[in-house]
Amino acid sequence: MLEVRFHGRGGQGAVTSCELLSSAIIEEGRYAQGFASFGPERRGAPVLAFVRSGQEGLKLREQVYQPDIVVVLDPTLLRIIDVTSGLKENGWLILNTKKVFHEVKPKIHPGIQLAVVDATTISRQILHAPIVSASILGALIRATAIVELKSLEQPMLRRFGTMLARRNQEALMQTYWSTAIS
Amino acid sequence: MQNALKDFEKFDPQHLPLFEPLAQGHRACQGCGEVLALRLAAKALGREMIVVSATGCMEIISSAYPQTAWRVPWLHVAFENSAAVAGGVDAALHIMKEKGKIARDDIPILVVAGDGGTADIGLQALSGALERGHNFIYLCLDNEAYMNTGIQRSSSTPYGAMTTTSPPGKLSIGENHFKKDLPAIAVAHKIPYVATVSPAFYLDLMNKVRKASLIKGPAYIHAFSPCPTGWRHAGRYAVKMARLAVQTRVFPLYEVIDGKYILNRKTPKPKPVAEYLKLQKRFAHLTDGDIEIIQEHVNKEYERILKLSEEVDLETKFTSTFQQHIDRLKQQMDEAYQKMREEIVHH
Amino acid sequence: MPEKVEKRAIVGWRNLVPGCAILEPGNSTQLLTGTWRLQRPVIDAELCNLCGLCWVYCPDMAMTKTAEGRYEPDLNYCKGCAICAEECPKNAITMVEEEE
Amino acid sequence: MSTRMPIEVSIAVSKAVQQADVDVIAAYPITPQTHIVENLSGLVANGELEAAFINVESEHSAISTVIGAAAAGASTFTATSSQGLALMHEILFIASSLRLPIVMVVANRALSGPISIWNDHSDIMAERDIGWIQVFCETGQEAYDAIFHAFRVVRDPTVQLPMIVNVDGFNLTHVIEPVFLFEPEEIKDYLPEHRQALRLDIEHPITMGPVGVPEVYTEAKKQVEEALLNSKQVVMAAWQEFGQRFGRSYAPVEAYRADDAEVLLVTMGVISRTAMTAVDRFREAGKAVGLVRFRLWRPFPRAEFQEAVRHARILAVIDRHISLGALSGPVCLEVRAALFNLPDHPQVFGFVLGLGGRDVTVDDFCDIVERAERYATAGPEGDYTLIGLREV
Repeated sequence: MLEVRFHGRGGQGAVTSCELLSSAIIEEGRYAQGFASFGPERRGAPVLAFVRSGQEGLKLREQVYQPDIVVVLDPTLLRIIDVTSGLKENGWLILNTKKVFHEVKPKIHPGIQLAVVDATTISRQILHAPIVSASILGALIRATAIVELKSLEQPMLRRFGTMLARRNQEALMQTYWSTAIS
Repeated sequence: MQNALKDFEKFDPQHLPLFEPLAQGHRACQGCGEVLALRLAAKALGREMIVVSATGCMEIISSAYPQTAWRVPWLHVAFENSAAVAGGVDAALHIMKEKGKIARDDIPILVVAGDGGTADIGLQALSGALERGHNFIYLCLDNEAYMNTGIQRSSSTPYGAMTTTSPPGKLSIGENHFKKDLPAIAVAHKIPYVATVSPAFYLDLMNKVRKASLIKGPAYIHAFSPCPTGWRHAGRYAVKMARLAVQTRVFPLYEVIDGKYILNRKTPKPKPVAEYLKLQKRFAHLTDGDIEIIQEHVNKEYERILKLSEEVDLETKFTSTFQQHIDRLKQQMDEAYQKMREEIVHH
Repeated sequence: MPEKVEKRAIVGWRNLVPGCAILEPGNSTQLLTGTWRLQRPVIDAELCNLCGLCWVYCPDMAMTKTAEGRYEPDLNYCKGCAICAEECPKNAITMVEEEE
Repeated sequence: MSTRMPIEVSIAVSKAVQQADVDVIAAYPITPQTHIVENLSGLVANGELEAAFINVESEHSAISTVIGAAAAGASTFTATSSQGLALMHEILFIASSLRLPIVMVVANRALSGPISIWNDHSDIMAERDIGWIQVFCETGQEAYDAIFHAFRVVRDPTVQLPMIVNVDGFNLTHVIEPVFLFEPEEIKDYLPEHRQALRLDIEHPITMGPVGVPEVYTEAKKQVEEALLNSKQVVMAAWQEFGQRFGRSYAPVEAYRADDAEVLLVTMGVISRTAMTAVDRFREAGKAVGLVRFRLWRPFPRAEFQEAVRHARILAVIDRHISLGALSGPVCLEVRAALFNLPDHPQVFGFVLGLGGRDVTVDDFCDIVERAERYATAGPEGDYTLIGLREV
């Protein structure tokens, strides 16, 4: 079993990331659950989304308490939330930030593996919008190989339509290659 | 004007339909004005219709198991939802016709509800159904209180009336609000047809129901429905009450077609409201001063409807004057042209 | 007739139509509401001009037209409300106490 | 062949409704039912579902509208949650009394107050007596399958009753997971055509919903109850055929490692999956713990339940609804009633948890099993136990 927690802000696409990732896992013939932490949060408020993968028909429907991977879509969340809370020893923190790896690394618990990417700038350049729901997954995949990159094609096509899916694919490739890893 | 009403054929008073959708043996009170209004409305629609009934007197008196007074398909669900139920029937007929599951969807749906089921508890469902534009005829049978439960006041109970929950007392005149203006609420939904009817004016009533059935979309008909039991007058006076209400301007008969008011029966010399009030014991406690207040209110309301319908008259007048003017101009031009031609020929 | 009604009403649950639907249209004619009547309308054929308003205004559909074209109350259903008498433009209808 | 798709459960549910040749859908938005009806309205708007989608002004009108449509002979669907279901309350009884084949999904959510948008079963537990067939689902696949099953059951001429498919709000409705979706031709033969003998029809004018005089009211109620009880046969036969055709089998009461279990957890809905992991833990530790779940809740599957728990020593019955002032949650009450007159019945202890979205964990179930064993020897701590309650 592998559990991923996404941190974002309402409207930023954490739930979309969760949808794309869980769908990609399922596309690969594996089992996954994708779900958000539902609440009255509106645009801008911190939100959580989860992906749990495991054997077919996984007998577990509780929330994710000890994720293997934490993905942070918005670096400003680091100031207000302990994003690594519950993160397993040796787990991954995937961070979208303009800062470079060495600026961030010292602030992170040494038992955590870190991947850093400036997905916002990449998305701005390619999508003309700071939407990182898909592009952040490039970093996640580079770091953890949780799914194959091509497994995201169909989910992105369904989610974004042909035009936007192509651009997101491009952003995804760019984040994949520009991710800095521990 | 509605296209559907272009060649409107009125009922022939000599040959009214004989078929009674509502059968003998119903259990309405002696001299019930409400069941008379319902009978006439149903008669106007005939054999081919579906009736959706709210809970109320008319439901109770016509459907006590194992007898039904209905010779047409009839459905009762609850008190406050008849408009929503009818909306479902309407939607079902159309989609099933479209999908080839049934042969016809041009069957009028008559929704029957009392004033409580319309003005109070059913107002939301009615508003929703009117807004959605369902094709039905909503007939509100207004007997101005909850008669089925024992004459409790509704928001359609008139000012000064005594009911079992608006009793006159040391501190009260009885019902101390003027009745809710339901036709105006229906009009505010911008539906194609709204009308008021009185069973005393039976041809007017039947013609309006027929019009409502011809027009596509929701129609709202507000029927004055004297209740000898609740209003405490002799049963024999039910039709007389229905007539007096119009003659005294208490209940003006009008239509609103596509938002345009038409006052069907002008009463330039109205009878005093006292003549209408004095026959009903529910108003027996009123003083001359109270009656004066009612008279003023009645005058004001009538004037309002009259004014609204005169605006239409003015518009019609303007249109016809304008047309005459154009016709005259045309004629002058024709004459001038003729003259020119003659001159050319002459040359 | 009232006996027949009673029998139908106490039908067992196994014989009930689903939803208690009543399949016989207008079977309320089994209910003879004329039994409610305290006074009955009597039409003076001499005065009657056959205008039919008594038929129009009867809330109980209890005024009928005979084969000869006259109006007559159907006493099976007439509840004796006297609207016909009140509305008759020729005053051709009088109400007579049932007891007399 | 069906396709395994990653899909949000609400969308899967709406796709099932689309494939069931429904005629009229009326709905009013309420969280967490919304995704189901949003998607259905989209299918209608795009011509992918030939149905009337009516945006009514309340849940009361939603159920009233589908009743009107069903009375006219249409195949109907609606969905709601929580307050919406409560607002429908009075009309729900009338729908079954009129014997109308309506299918409704309830995206289970707590009832106010205080207002809560999150999952529990208090909405549906307030509607136990409405005369509708009621089933619960544990996974997206089950929710998808349950829609076809429901349309199949209500269209059976011997049933003529409405049916509720309970899908836990958010915890199931909003989860993306793999679901095998049918091709239209695959499911076509499973679903009978919607044909209704008694309907509003000018050729055969009938009176529907007459006044139930004292001479007939009792018989009318008995008739609906008998239809509801008899519907179990149709419900089971339809599940059986589903299993034969598609390889996924369902039963009124389902067991997990329950055969030789001394302690049985009794659950319904999505938390049953989590309970399975707790059972696995106990089994690994060598303890005979099992799980029994209600799939069919109405009619109450008495015989199947009695059989399923016959050999157990202790039952720990889970309610996700607090029945204020009662002796326990409603599921536990009914379980006790079902066993009371049996000789040598197991001891029954009631537990309430997972109210208003409080997460239900594997640890909670382990705690419950341990408590139940303790209560069996030392006696319970009260009429029932509220799990996870903070005292101060």
